[in-house]
Amino acid sequence: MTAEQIVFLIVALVTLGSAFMVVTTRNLIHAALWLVATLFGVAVVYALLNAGFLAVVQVVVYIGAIAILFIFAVMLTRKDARDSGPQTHKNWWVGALLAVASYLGLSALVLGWSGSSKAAAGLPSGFDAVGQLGEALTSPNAYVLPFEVASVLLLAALVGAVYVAFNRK
Amino acid sequence: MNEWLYVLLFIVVGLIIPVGAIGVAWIISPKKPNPIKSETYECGIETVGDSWVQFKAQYYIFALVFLVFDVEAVFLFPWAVKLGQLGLYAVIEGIIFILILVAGLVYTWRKGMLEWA
Amino acid sequence: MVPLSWYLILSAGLFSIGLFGVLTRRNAVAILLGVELMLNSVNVNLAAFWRYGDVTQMAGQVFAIIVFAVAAAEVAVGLALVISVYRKRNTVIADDIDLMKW
Amino acid sequence: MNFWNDPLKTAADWLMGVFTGWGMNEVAAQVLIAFLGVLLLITLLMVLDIFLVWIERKVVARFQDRLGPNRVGPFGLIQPFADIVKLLIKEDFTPGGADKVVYNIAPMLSMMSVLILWAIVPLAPVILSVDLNVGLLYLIAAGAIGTLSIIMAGWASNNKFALIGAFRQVAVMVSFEVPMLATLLIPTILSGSMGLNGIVQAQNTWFVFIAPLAALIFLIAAIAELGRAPFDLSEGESELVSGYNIEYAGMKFGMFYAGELLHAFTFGGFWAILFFGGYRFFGLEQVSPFLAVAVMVFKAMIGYWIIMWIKYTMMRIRIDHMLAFNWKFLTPVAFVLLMVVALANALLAGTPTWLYVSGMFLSNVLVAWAAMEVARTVSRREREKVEGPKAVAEAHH
Repeated sequence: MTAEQIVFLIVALVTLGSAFMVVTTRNLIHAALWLVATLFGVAVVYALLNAGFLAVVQVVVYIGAIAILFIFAVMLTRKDARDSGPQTHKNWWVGALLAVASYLGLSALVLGWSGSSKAAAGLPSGFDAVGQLGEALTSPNAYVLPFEVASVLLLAALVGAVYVAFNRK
Repeated sequence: MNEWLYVLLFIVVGLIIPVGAIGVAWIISPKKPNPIKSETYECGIETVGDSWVQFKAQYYIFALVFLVFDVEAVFLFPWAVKLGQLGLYAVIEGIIFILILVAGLVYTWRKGMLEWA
Repeated sequence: MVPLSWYLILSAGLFSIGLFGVLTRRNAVAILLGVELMLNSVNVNLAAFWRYGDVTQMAGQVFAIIVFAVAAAEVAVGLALVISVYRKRNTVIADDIDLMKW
Repeated sequence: MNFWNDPLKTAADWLMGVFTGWGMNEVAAQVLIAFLGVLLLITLLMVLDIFLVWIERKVVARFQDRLGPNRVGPFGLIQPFADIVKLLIKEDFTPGGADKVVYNIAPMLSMMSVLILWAIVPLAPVILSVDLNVGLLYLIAAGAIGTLSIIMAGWASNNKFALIGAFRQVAVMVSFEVPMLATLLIPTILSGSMGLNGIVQAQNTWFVFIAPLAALIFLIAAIAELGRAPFDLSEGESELVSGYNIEYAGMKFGMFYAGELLHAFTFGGFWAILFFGGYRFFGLEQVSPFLAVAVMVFKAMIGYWIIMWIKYTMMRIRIDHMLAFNWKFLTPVAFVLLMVVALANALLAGTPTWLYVSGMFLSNVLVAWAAMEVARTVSRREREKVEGPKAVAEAHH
């Protein structure tokens, strides 16, 4: 068990633990705060994968914007102070069964796959992920179309959300 | 991996300092709780109603527009890093990207959603 | 040395926890939290395949960033829908919002 | 390669020798050295933070034409220590119905979000903690953790004023982060790197001469992000008591207060790094790293002084004016400036530096002038709608 494996196991346990808390806590604000802990765990996983840009973007976009949006939304849709009533519907165990089944199926698939025990190749020296990403996102023969379509998607989401949520007729 | 190890050390030490300070304060400070003292502070008058007060919709709109421009900035950072080496076509792509999203801001402005009313 | 399978099992675990959240929670906002977990597990997969594949091929990271944009758009519109439903029906419990027209 | 021109390396090697002498293996010794280095930097920061409390109160006094603390010790230097002892021994209680865990985590997170900012600050060519190539986004990520700690503080203290104060503060911080993101892109374009050390190395001519309007917009957005001066609605005693930190007393309030001061000093430092050349001062930094650290701290102190100067002269702006100013003026101008700088940078790429610098400077002045022109005509049209054209025309002459 090398140091790296121990670090990975700790991070994985923390992430999965807080993810489990997200779906099981009664109080929604606590669920949102547990989501922040999960997102931070996933950011550490990206750091372990040497994807530094993804780790920072994860913290900036998810914790900085999406978690705040969730907390605002929970505040806006709060009729009574305490969360009354059961948080899960009656036949929650069907959901639990399906989730466990999907987990077992996926991990069986992964373990069965031949390439899954591959070792992580070392990073070539002077490898600048952000620069490579910049080239990939803008060079015409790579990903310039998804780059522009992403802005159209964001525009559609903004216009749609504003229209749906707060249409002052 | 080792640069992120330093960041992790910064986070650990950054937590040790406040935890230590608050811990020392918790040990030293006197503890004489009584119900009056733990009343929430309403400038002295009795608290009225529950503290989960109903909220204005404006908060959601600002967080929403911030989210869209946040993700846009994330897309623009790799573009900005490589702008020196790439030619004029990359600048045009970036400007189209920004203009599409500024159109979103103009729409929200025209719909009157940015007022704090 | 961490083999690739560990990352894939971690993301499978995250995905199934998100699935459990989506299937069992009654509150619409909690369902969106579950969807958020599932999107995160997809991102972990993409980053793992980028790292364990040819690192100069940036497809993995570009897809991960596009998934960020999609997740942001999905949360924005999803929560807007939940808030507008709350304004009209004064409830966010998913069971009460099962009619297309009321 | 002696101590004087590369202190960190020699100290690390000396410590490595000592630790391996004691029989520790290589990796553990390296981690321990890194931990000691970080601990040293952060204790220095906390000492500086205590000193900042004194500076802030003295400078405030001078602005308001009074003396400031001078009773406790020479020039009142012992005053901050007296404050700390008071904070330590003051009884600290959690309000009834408060969410204990979240209530206690909030001050720790808010202090941590300021301390981790110093991971990427390049103090000298050789003295820098972490040279992240994603430095600028790391800066925004630390800001995000600060915003989260404010929401947790406001929500957990179960107090109407704290909740509304926290959410207003977050609405302002979140809104002003958009122009800050746009102006952070400009040094990235000019220097071709997101790492702060790369930006400082690329600043042969300081970026403030190439993009002055970006420096101004970054300062305004940074002050709003700090929640100070004209944008400090959470301290509006008349309306919101003191915002999210009402229910905090003793050392927890001390954490919020000290965190805010250190945050202001850190953003003074970032303003110096991004636009005023960081530790560069006409080649002074090549002489010795200690001089470079002195230059860097001096520039950060000037930035902090300017932030204090704005704080104690400007009066507080109402929240709807603040948000309208941001979304209807600052954000459009920041994005137009971003496009103009990107375009001008591409067009002027090959030209000699004096033409490049004057061309970029001119483009910034042009954008600033156009923005003021548009603002003037729009406000004139608003006034005409209200007072009628005749009155406005007379007032004009």
